[in-house]
Amino acid sequence: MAEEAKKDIPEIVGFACSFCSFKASEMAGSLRMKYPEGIKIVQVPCSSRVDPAFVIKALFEGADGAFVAGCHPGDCHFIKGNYYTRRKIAALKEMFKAFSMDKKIKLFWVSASEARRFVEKVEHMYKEIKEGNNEGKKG
Amino acid sequence: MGERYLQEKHVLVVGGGIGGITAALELASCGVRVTMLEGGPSIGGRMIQLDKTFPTLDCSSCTLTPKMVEVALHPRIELMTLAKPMGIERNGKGFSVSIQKRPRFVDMKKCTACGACSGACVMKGRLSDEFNLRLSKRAAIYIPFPQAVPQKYLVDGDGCLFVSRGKCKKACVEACETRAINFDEKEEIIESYYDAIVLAPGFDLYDATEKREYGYGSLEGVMTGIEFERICSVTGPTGGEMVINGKTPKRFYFIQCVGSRDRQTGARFCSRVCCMYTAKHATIVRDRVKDAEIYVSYIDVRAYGKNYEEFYKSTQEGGTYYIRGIPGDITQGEKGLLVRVEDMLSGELREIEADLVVLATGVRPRKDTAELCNLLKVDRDEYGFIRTDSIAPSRTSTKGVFVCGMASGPKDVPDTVASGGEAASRCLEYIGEQ
Amino acid sequence: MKIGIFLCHCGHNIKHTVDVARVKEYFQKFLNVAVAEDYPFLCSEPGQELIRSRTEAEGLDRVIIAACAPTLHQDMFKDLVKKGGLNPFLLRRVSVREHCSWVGDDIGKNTDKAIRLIKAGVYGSSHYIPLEEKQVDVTQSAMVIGGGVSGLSAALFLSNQGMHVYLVEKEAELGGHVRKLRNVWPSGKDGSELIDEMVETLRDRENVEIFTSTRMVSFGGSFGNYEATLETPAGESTVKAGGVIVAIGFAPFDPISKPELGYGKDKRIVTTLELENGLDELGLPANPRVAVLHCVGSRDEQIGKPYCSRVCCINALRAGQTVKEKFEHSYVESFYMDVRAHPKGGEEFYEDTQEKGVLFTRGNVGEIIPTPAGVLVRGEDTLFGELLEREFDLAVLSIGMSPPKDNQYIASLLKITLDKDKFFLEAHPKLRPYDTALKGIFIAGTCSGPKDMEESINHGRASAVKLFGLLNLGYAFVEPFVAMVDPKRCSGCRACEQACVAKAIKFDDGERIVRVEEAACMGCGLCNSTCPSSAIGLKGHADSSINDEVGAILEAI
Amino acid sequence: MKGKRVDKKTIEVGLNQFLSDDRNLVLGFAKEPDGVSHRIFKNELGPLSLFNPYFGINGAFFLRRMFSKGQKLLLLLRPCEIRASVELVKLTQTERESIIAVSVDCLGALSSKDASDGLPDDYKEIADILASSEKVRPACKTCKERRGIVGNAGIRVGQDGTLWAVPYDEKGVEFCGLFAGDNEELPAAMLVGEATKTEPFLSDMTEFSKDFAKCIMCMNCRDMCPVCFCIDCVFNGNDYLPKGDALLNKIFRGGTTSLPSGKELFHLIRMFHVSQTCVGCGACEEACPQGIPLTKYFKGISERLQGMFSYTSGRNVEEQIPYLTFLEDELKDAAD
Repeated sequence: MAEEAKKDIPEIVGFACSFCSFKASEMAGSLRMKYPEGIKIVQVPCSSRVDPAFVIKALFEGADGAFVAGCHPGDCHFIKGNYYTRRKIAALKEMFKAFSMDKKIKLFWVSASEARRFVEKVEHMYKEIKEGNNEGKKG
Repeated sequence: MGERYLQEKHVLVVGGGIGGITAALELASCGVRVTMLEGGPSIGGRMIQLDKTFPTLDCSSCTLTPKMVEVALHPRIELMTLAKPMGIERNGKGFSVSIQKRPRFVDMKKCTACGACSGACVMKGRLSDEFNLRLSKRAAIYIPFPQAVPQKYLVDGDGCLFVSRGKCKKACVEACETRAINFDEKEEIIESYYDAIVLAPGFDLYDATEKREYGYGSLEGVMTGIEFERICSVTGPTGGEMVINGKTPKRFYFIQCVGSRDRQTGARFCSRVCCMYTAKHATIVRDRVKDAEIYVSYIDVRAYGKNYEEFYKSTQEGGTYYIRGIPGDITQGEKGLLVRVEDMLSGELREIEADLVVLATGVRPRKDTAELCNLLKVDRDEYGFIRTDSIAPSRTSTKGVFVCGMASGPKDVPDTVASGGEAASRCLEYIGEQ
Repeated sequence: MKIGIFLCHCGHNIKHTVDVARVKEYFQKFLNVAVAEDYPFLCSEPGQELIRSRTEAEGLDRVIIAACAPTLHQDMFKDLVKKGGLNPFLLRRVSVREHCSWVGDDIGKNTDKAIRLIKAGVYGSSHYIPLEEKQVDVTQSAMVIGGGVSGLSAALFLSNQGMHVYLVEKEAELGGHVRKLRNVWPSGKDGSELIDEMVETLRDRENVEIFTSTRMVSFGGSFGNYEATLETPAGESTVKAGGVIVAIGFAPFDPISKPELGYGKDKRIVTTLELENGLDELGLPANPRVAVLHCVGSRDEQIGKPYCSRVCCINALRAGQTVKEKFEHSYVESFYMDVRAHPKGGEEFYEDTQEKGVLFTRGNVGEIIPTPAGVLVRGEDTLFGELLEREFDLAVLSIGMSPPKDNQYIASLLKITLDKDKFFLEAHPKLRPYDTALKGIFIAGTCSGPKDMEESINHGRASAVKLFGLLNLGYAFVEPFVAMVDPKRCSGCRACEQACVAKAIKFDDGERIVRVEEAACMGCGLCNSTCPSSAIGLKGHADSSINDEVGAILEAI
Repeated sequence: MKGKRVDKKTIEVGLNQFLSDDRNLVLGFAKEPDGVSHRIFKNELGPLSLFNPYFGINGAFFLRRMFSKGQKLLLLLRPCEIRASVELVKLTQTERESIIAVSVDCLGALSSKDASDGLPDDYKEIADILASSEKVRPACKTCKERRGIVGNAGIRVGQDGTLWAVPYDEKGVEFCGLFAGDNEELPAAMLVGEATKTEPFLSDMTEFSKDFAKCIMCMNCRDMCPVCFCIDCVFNGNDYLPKGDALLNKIFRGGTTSLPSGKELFHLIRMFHVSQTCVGCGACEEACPQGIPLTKYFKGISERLQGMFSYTSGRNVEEQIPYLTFLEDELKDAAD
């Protein structure tokens, strides 16, 4: 939670697995789909590589939101990795819910061909956070 | 052991679908050199056209694309697209093959797949897209689908004004910054020797226009399963929106065994995949279209594979009505299509209105399988599938020629994968004997 | 550190929406950056030469290529930096095209984003370490557990390719269920002849060791070097194998667990196999009335067998034909839910059976009651919705396939997983149908789910090819991106070991820390995120690397 | 449920019999002239304090990396201490075989900071002192499990003041075998009953910042946490809390920061790390020199997160820590 004033452009950091979600984001590019430049993606081999600490750190170093994206449950290239991701990130979300910050963390399942879904998910998150930030400003 | 003698051996794999891909990768990982011929511009076969696969509903391109890329990058696999065997002669234990390679008109080394050419093409949006079963339009210079392997554009010779008529301003050439487009490319014939051949030509689907009573091709709202598959797909003509002719259908009618288990269509056999892909379609509809009415007509539901029965059950429980009986005909009614069917369970004749009728068309040998088999003197069965032995399921009547996948009879994906591996094993044994 | 940044215009594709000059200028002044260049097409020959020559001339120790998506041209770029004298794992790709220039239209914002993405590459790669594709020696031998048709097929292929094969069978005789079949559909061949032929070939091969009446008692090691202790009639024996094919088959469903069908209580209620192998001894009248029941022990949720057993419809059809062939004027009625005659030639066989006069009634049989006059079959005709009750001289049960008896035992020894029906679980139902999560351990044939003979042979051989492909060089390449333990920091809590899907982490009892079996590691990084102190890390994707990338994205330009 | 009726005397006799074996040890509380503290008894039982309202350190803390060489260690500790020891067993930080864990009914405790020398050791007096004191530890006020029903065996108190040794497994039976008498049915109601359910923890960042404003990042909370077992914590390195040059570098790159930096990061990441294993004992708060109400947060979050997987830390040694396993069919709405 940056000490500086809330920016107009939310910064969102996404962790995307190499085999599904990162591929989908690549495809979104190839299809020239547009999404806000505030969304930036870090490639990880598997969504299970994402240590919840990364997400916490991203948020406390100034990101307005962070998401973890992996293959749909059952489709993991590493066979079962995303089931572990699901447990950990669900728990992390629950933790942030206790601090009334659950909107800042999202978990997405996006398969390699779901470029459109990828864009829809991140755009929706972006909008939600932007609206939240604006409300915060007013209040 | 192993590597030393195998390195010199060279196997030809004909067909770049999941069967051929499996066989090629297994052979290559065992040290053999492989040349893969694909008649089309990209490998991936039928499976890459599918949106999701039963019974897990996982996305087919997620699982298949890495395999396709593996083929393209494998140091021991040479991939030739737009290529097919023209002449094959036995030469000792192996074969001398002449391969016809059609021009791509695009230098694969230079193309960056940026797509500028396609945007500039005067035929843009005017040619039917085969990958989407003509449900969408493309340009004359195009990439067959976003995940295509090789990731390179090509010129469709028939559609391109310059290639077919010699007259075009060639805006694509100007648009291409890497100067990858080369209209001087000519058809090539490549002669080569192979120690063994694996056939994986795949299959065609039954031509539903033959079944006049269903009005495919004349009635609006009657389509085949594979067309529906493209409609469902996020890479399809509607981007995955369930929209047909501008509207989202609410009443769906799926008919199984169209061109299977049907003597009139010349196919007594069961196509093995239609029951399950219909259940998959019904499930997808249930997920995406609220308050959809879904009917499925069937003779027997053949949910024989692992977790298939459970998938069928959950499709039924999800609110899909299964009607035992195959419709007699489909006509245009006032409020939609009228499907007339005798429900064998209740014995009554029913007329059901539907907005969309999907025909689960059965499997047929690929048209060019006959030509291929004649070249190789390989026997086929009464339907035209390649004849094999149930004890050695990939062995054909010609020594040194093996078959996998649907070419020897209908198979689902896991069975095709296993048959690809089996073909590779027989092939390795054969070339090891020499 | 000497960092080289190469920014590709990709013609107009990047240049149009990213101010490449500004990006270049920004990084020219950046700490540790020795080279910042832009070029129209880095993948073109002069572009390639630019990267190679500058890498070499400047002695760069990191190369950042900001161009298209990382998978495109990856091998080519790796090769280039290698030629320029840099470890290829110190190359970093930044996807400016797919993740920046193509997804936004505003040049100013895109340029900022490109700078951040490249900076993330610079920071992230600063934590890279030179890596090498390592080789590990693998034992060129295989253990095949189960001597049924699937296991025999696997053993035949592997031994033909020169691998040493240990074939382990718990029964005294090889051949499994196929040996008991007198008439294998569709060929009509004798099962025992088929098996004998396979077994003889194997016995003739010097590189095959067959252990019958043998049980595996312990199992350890990892991919390439597994070790098992076998309890053979001659005493304990230890074998070393590079990989294992589990082909322990199935257990026929025991109809006694459906007492309402009366099996075991009356001789006139038999299974299909008993009918085939002993039709003459059943003492049937001249024109017998025979009922054939499909789906006994399949598609039955009440007894916990919701799955279809895949082969019993054909078996049931065959039973009907067998009776019809012997007794032309018999009355044969088959009770079915769906006739799943899906194998090649199956549908024709079904039609044939109908033509021979076997009647098919769609119905659920609830019970079979033996009476002095015959066996009474009672149930519901699901086609007409009426109750049915008919008397027969014989009831034939087409029984399904249940999981093998030793499933739990083998699963816990090998640390592989069972599915919900207690068959073995495959790594992927479609593309890896005979793989497990463990490298070098395969599951072939019916132990992963019902299959017919042809499918079992396919499975046996296909898994054998895969195993051969892994072992045939005598060494295997280890992916460089594997987990690595810092022994000084490991607390030995074994959390990573519990979570590891590939079972690549082993606990060292003496040192009380974990160790990674690199050959078995898949490189997912789950262990790294599981370890609270990150004492186990994933090479190439270190915590510091990922955290710094995030930092770069968020910090001011 | 059955157990053996015991009293202080029989317990003493039984434990002394246990300690007569040279390799056997008892870890419990000792009543010393200066107050109550943990003590490991060898050979003979000293001034054992079975009950007391004292909490300084969680006793499981001493078990970290304790691997016996044939010794047997009998724990006579509070339920929260036994639960922490169970978690440490799951994490291989202590040996399962050599430990007999006996949880003793607990009425709650005062902080070591507030405890005077003369602490009572009779449960009635303890109840009185706790009822009259406002200084009952927050962890004890919100304790979820005070009953001695975890571990291998328990020492329970009946409403009439009777003491019961209750076995929960084979090792527990062995423990109860130290005492004479027959197994009898336990009274229906015991002195310490089930805790009432509390509302799920809810807070926000403003409250958090206020509460943690005084944090000096001494990391005592981590050091005294019984389940924060890592030999080398991630916060010792520069990855999460840069120090020295790394801090300067970060400031040059990113801009200014208030010091000590990364308070939220430290506490929230640690909170996640212990979210499934935290037993809510409040040892962290006990260790905090600044009086930060750590229990509220750590206990609140861990109960919330354990609840997602129907997990209770330390309840059962066979239960797997939720982050180390999964079910395919669960958390259907976890993804957005």
